[in-house]
Amino acid sequence: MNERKKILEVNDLQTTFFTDSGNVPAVDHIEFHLRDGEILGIVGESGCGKSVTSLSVMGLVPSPPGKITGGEIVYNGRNLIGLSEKEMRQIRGNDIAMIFQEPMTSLNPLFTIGNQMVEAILLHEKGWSKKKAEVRAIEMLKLVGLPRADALLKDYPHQLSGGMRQRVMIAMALVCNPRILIADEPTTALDVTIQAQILKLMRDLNDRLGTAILLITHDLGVVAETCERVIVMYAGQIIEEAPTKLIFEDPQHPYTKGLIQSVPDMRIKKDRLHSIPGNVPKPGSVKSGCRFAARCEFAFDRCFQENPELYETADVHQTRCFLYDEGRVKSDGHKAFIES
Amino acid sequence: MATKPLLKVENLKKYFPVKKGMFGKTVGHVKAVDDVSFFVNEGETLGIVGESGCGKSTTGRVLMRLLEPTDGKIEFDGKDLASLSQEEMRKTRRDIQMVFQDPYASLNPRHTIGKILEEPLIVHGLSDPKERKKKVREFLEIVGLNAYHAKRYPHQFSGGQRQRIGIARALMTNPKLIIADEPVSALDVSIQAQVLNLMQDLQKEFNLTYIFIAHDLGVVRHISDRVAVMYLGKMVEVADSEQLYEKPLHPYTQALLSAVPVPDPDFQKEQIIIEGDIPNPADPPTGCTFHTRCPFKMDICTKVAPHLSEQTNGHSVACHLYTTQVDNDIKQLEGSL
Amino acid sequence: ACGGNGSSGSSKDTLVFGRGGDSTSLDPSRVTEGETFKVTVNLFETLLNFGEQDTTIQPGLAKEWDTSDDGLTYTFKLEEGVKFHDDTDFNAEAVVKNFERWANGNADMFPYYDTMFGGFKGDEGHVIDSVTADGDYTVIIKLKRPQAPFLKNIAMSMFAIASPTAFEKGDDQFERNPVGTGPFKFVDWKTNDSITIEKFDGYWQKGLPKLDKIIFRSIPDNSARLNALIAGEIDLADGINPADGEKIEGNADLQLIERPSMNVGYLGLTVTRPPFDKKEVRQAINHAIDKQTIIDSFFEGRADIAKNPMPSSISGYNDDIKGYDYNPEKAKELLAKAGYPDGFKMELWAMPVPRPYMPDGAKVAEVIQSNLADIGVKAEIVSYEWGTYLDKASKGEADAFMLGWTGDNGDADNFLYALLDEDNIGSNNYTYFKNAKMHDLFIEAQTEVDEDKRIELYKKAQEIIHEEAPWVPLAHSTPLLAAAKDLTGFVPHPTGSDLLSNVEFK
Amino acid sequence: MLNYTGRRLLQLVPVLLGMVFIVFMMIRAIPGNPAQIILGQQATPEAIAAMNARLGLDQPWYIQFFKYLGGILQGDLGESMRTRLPVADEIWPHLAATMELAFFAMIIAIIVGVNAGIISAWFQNSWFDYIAMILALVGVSMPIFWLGLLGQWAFAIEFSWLPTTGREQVRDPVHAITHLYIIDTIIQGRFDQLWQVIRHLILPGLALATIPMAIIARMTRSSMLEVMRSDYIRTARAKGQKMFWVVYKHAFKNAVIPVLTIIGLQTGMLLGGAILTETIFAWPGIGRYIYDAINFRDYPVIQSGILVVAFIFVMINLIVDLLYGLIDSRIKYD
Amino acid sequence: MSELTPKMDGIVEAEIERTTGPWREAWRSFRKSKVAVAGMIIILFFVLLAIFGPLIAKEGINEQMAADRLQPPSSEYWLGTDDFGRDILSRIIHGARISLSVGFLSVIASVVVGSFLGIVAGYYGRWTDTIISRTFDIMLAFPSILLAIAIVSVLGPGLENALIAIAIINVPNFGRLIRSKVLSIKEDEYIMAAKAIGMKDARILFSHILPNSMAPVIVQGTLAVATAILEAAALGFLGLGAQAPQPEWGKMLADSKSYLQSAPWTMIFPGLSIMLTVLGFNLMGDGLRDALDPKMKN
Ligand SMILES: Nc1ncnc2c1ncn2[C@@H]1O[C@H](COP(=O)(O)OP(=O)(O)OP(=O)(O)O)[C@@H](O)[C@H]1O
Ligand SMILES: Nc1ncnc2c1ncn2[C@@H]1O[C@H](COP(=O)(O)OP(=O)(O)OP(=O)(O)O)[C@@H](O)[C@H]1O
Ligand SMILES: [Mg+2]
Ligand SMILES: [Mg+2]
Repeated sequence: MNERKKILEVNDLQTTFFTDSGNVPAVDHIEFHLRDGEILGIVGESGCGKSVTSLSVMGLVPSPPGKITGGEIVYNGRNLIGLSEKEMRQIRGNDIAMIFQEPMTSLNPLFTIGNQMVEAILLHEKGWSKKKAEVRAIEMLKLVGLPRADALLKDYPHQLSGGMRQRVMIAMALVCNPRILIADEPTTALDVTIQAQILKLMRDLNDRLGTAILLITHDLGVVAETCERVIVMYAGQIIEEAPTKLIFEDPQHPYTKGLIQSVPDMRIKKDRLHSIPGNVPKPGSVKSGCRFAARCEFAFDRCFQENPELYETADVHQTRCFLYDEGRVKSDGHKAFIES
Repeated sequence: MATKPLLKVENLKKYFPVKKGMFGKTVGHVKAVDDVSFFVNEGETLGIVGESGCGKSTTGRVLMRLLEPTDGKIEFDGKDLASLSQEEMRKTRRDIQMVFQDPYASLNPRHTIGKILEEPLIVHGLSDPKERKKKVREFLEIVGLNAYHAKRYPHQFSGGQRQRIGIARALMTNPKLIIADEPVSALDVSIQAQVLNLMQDLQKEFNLTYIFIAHDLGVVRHISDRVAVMYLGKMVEVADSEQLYEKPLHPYTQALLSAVPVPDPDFQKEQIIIEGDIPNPADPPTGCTFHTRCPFKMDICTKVAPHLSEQTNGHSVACHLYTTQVDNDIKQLEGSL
Repeated sequence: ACGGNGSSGSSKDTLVFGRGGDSTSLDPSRVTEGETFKVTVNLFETLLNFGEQDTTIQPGLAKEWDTSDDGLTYTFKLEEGVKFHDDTDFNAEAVVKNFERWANGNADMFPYYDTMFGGFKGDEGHVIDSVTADGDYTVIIKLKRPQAPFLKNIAMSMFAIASPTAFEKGDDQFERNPVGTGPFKFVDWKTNDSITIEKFDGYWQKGLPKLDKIIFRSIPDNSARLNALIAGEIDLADGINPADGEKIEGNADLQLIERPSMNVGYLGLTVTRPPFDKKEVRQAINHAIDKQTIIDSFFEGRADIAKNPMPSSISGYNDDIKGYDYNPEKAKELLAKAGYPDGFKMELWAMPVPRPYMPDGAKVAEVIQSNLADIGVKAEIVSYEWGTYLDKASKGEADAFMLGWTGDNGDADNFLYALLDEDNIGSNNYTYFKNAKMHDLFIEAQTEVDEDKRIELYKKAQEIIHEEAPWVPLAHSTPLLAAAKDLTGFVPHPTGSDLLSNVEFK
Repeated sequence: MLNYTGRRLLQLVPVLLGMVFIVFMMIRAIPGNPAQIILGQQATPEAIAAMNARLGLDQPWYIQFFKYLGGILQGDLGESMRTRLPVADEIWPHLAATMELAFFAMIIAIIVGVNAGIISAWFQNSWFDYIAMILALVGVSMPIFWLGLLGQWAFAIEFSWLPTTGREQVRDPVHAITHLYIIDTIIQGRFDQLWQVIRHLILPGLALATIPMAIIARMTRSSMLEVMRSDYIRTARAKGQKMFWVVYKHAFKNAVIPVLTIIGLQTGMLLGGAILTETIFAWPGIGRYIYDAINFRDYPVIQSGILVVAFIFVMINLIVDLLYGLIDSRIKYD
Repeated sequence: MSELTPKMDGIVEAEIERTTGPWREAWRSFRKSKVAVAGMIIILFFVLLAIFGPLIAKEGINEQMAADRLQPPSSEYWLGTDDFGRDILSRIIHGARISLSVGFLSVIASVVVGSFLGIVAGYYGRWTDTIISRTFDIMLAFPSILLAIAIVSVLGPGLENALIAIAIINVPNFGRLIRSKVLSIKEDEYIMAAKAIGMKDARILFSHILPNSMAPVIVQGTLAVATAILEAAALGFLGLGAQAPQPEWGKMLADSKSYLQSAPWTMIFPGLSIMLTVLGFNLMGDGLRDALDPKMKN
């Protein structure tokens, strides 16, 4: 698996929102990579910077007030930061495509499905006729499992159900065979039965087309069922990264651990749920120390003073926690943690 | 666990007229709740699950007569709520309270927390201001906030905190029954767990009865003693939660359960992916409303709507697969043709 | 200014006359309002004309006329060879038909006929007994009783002779398609915008008119009208603010033209409303008002101080009367005598619209207000929109109101009787002033044919009016017009209806 | 849609009826007798009485009302008391004059306003945005009669660039066919006159356009800003679409509905509310026509004039509503 | 229940600076907008002028000095004199009081009446709604200036009547605004919550619906003050508003129209005063909208 080429590398990315009430480092020194054909998940609670990360990759951070303030995003050996808008447009849709959380609002309500799909095709297939583009659109709609694909081209988004719209979004994203598909919470707004359909579709497409998928979600269940590798974000930072299996079997960061235990399991009835006290902090609201320290039961002094780095605890496993600092000073917190 | 039903609902219906034209002619109905019957025992939690638009919230609201029921009987604590006058109903509401889904929309942004919590007391005639203030402080602490929060405004709290305030408000009048409409759906997982735990603690402490509406099957299983599954305004299955999750009978319930992603990469489940979307409730399919998506569809399903009938002890299901009366119904149908 | 008027060289045969409002009709007999006559005086002619700049009687369509000694029979000899614009002949029969048309109408149709000749056929007060043709070119008019200003009345532009073939088609048609014998004929009317008339080639007076075309344009706003003149879009502008007079005089491209004054602007005191029921109060007000300042500031000096209710140009004017002088002290004394040593409160009604006799009523009112304040009278300025103003004032609801009058035919009767006699309470006598002696004088004068005797009667009446002081006569203003420098031959007429046949561009 | 239009027209009936009634009662509450005013200071009481009789003003109000209503229902707008012409005949040239002016003004306002709004939203917080929006604010804060007079002074008098008043070169009048002079001159092939007509339109047109332009610019901007935040704009950009097309195709079409509403309302408002501009520029329009009629208590003209203006106003809004449906297929007319 | 409370406070406190109500919150974001503050300063300037100006204004407004007619601005008459020889600065200062009172009073009147009708229509619905809404439709179909003229014609010209006319023509705007706001708030979950605790209709109306529908009314109200001042000036210009010698700005403009070329200061300064005041209200209205209407916040 590791032999697969890294097609996207994000190094030390920082994206900041310059708002009236101060600067919000929504993405705070993030570092990760995506390999060809893999499904990488990003999980985290609301506001932790998942969407901003993905928008940064696409060069679509709303500006003002947002701005990429540091780092690099290397796609295919090319740093996307600093590319002109024109060069960036070539990449969007063609090399990296994206779908969004709200299928209800992600399609332009005033244009037909056909119009929007053809637009996407013609943008990158210069010289194609409209007819040809339409044929391709129908082909793609069939690929994502939509019945009556040709009739659908004349429909407006509101005539479709949520699940169908999300399929159209996927079809539209894949129309130019992108190498990477970024899916920002693609199923959150959907009912479970529909979510199951869409996730299955994405796995199938990943299999068949080899498109790498960056799947953003807050649902650990979705991660467990879909992703090969997971990044856990908290308050603008990556706090843990590992293959899916490892994250669930051996979560290292106290937050990841707490998160997994917080989820009520449908299979077994627990008397009481584990819960992480306190609130999810907004990025930038914790000025010093580990972002999670205030909620962490194992926190010790150092946690409140310094921000830990990502420590590599295993070949494929990284954690941002002093408990895994190689040169760590033994502490009560650590002991308690290890014992727990 | 007591077994006396606190709430008994029979043949409850709520149709929303679909209006058209200048004179608002009614051209049809959305059968948001269609002939639903169930009961809730004192001290237990009844979970209601179902996908979006299946009528969960409407059920909750009709029970409190925030929406007038189209038909049916709601027996609460020996009284038929459906037949009370507006004023009597208003007074009865102190015994039934609600917690809402959206922690951002359910608190008046222009009132302080203190005022929000005090209001139920004022409304129900607890008029000593001092005592009211005291009670507000007390309940703030009970739901895990601080007394000094009373002076603050909703926007100064996070979603989880607001939901606690919403719960505190529901508790102020010492209700017997709390209808919680998706109280944790809008919350982050780590916060959701806090609120669920809080609700369980409160149930024990105040001997509350809950109707817990949610679409997250995990959450429902966790909190409920019994679970009812709704589909398109109808109740398709009701059972003890153990029973329902271990041995779902209705094909829809089965599909639903299998569709829920489990946060365990090793867990191998049998996936039943049902095709298609939820039909339009204004124009539901004939017969069994689920037949358009059902993998086990039979001829009869398109023609006759199944009734909820008890299969095993306390486990009822509305599906022709389990109906002993199928034959009768078919006969009936043939007779009518 | 170049203003784009170089479009064609022929423009100099066309006069554009800018004015404040549009005509309501082009049948002069049917209306009372001046904007109509401005046009119709050029389309139609009357049996007799007024003098160029006065109201003396001159030949018109009738070249000669003759009055019987008893003043009851008038014989008119008509011009021959005159044609209407529709190429029909003008003759005695046409005149008779015109008179018949009017006499058979009613007050609604021919309001001026009603006022001037005392009603219609069959009415008690109807003065005209018969109008007959004697041959083709002689018309004989017989009266039931003498009417002193009869000839002047006949000369008023509302009694213009129209083509019978035209008005027999129906009044509605005729009002929009007037046919007369005048120097110009009607071409086009764009409501509220412009009326175009052009040279009538068959006009009977040789060499006239000099212009090819006249366009009457309505530009309601005074400043805008002046702007249009400066920009060269119009050649002649009516209703110039006195304030702009100096500026126009200073503009080398323009000329300022003064219209001879035949009007009066006054402050009426409603004698039925205390404290104006007291003569001393009315006299006090007369003394209190500084007419000179008013004239200097808001007529820019282009007006005469008024002491009588009519201008001096009108025969019968009593110049022996010494006007009330500006004397606040005396005014206070009079007030004290009347029992108001500390003054009183009153409403002062200010005219909401400019009129030639009162270019800016509101501003004059402000001066009067401050004059009155000096003698302890607190005046509150009130204004209604014009229609309401007239209506309410005529009902006697005003304490003191500003108003004025422009003479129709230059006869004293048209001022004194019309404005101050008890017969006209409820119409033009807004002060509700009543004086039996004066009434007798007026009635006598109306039928008195001897001009000298008439003059005496009116002089006496003015004495009474002066003493009783129902008005504060303020000013006889000189209305202003302005024109392009190269315009000549324009002779403004005191009645406000200007014949333009002699106008040309140099 | 036809059905819907029919129903909307039907719904207009009570509104227009209510309007007729209110106007009818209101103008009769205005003190002042029409006969007196029309006949002027010189009128005798007999003349006034005769005129009252002719105009039917001596009858009880409800008889007058039902007579008028009966006339309206038969398409008869009555006859002007003052000029004795059928209001229907008289009103059209005035309406045409105002329509020409209002449409001209609206076209300027739309072209400038919409684009300024779009560009301001596109480059939010840029200099262009700031300046355009400040200008727009100054625009809505301007007493237009003041602006009109200043404009007349500057452009017509000082620089002599434009004519001061009126609709046409008076010395070379347009032969009116439709009374919309732009059309008339084109029909007659008089392009020299067309040019003059347009020159005459510019000053009053600009004066009249100022406020709608400013309002449209502001509305477009805020509507665009809202749309620009939406998901489908992100989708369009994620496809790699050019910003220009994202803005002008995807965003504008979605932002246009509130702008259209404003355009409809403003057009309607200009049609009846341009009295001051019409006065200053001696524009023989409908606002001035009705205003004069109020001064003359010309009841039929006031009634029918307001009715016609209101009718056009609601029709414009109806058309705007129907346009919504063309733009947005989600809006269904049933 | 130990886990419910611990450690939370530190975070909570960090997030919440001070105890702030929604109004104060709005004020804070209002203060951040430069244009809005500029607008407020302009208004404040004129308000202070209206209150204290007459005390310091050099001369009375009605002192006529025939000798000093139409003087250009000078050290003696900063803004020159008008055709009565009155000091224009003094008149503008006094005029501020008139224009502002007309603006405020007419808007307050229309807000009160409009809110009442809007609430009744929105909350009770059915036939009351039909009647009220239809009446609003009818009023809105009138060209507003014509309606104002007609109303003033009925009542007679004058400042008070102009004020009433302006108030009347604005009623349907506020009525509709409130009605739609009430309709949408009625569906809000906290109204449902209020019903669920057994609250009576009247209380819901006054303690929940009314205060929450006020924000757009305040915004609209501020903007309407601007429009009202312009409308009053227009009526003054037509001679239907303030009466002589009241120094209403619109009337001053109309009175000095003929001096545009010979004495431009007589017309430029009143015009500028109108424009600035109206601009002030518009700026502030915009700022308020951003502050009070979170939907418009970026
Ligand atoms: N347009 C913006 N202006 C200011 N701050 C912003 C903006 N967009 C995002 N942020 C900030 O960036 C942080 C991260 O936002 P982001 O949308 O990436 O969260 P997320 O992880 O996608 O959350 P969710 O699960 O709710 O979608 C948020 O806390 C927010 O405060
Ligand atoms: N006031 C109403 N008028 C008309 N139809 C309504 C109304 N309220 C709800 N409905 C319809 O009734 C059906 C059931 O709605 P309800 O809100 O009860 O669903 P729900 O199960 O709570 O869904 P969700 O999970 O989305 O909250 C839906 O189809 C909805 O469109
Ligand atoms: Mg997100
Ligand atoms: Mg719900």
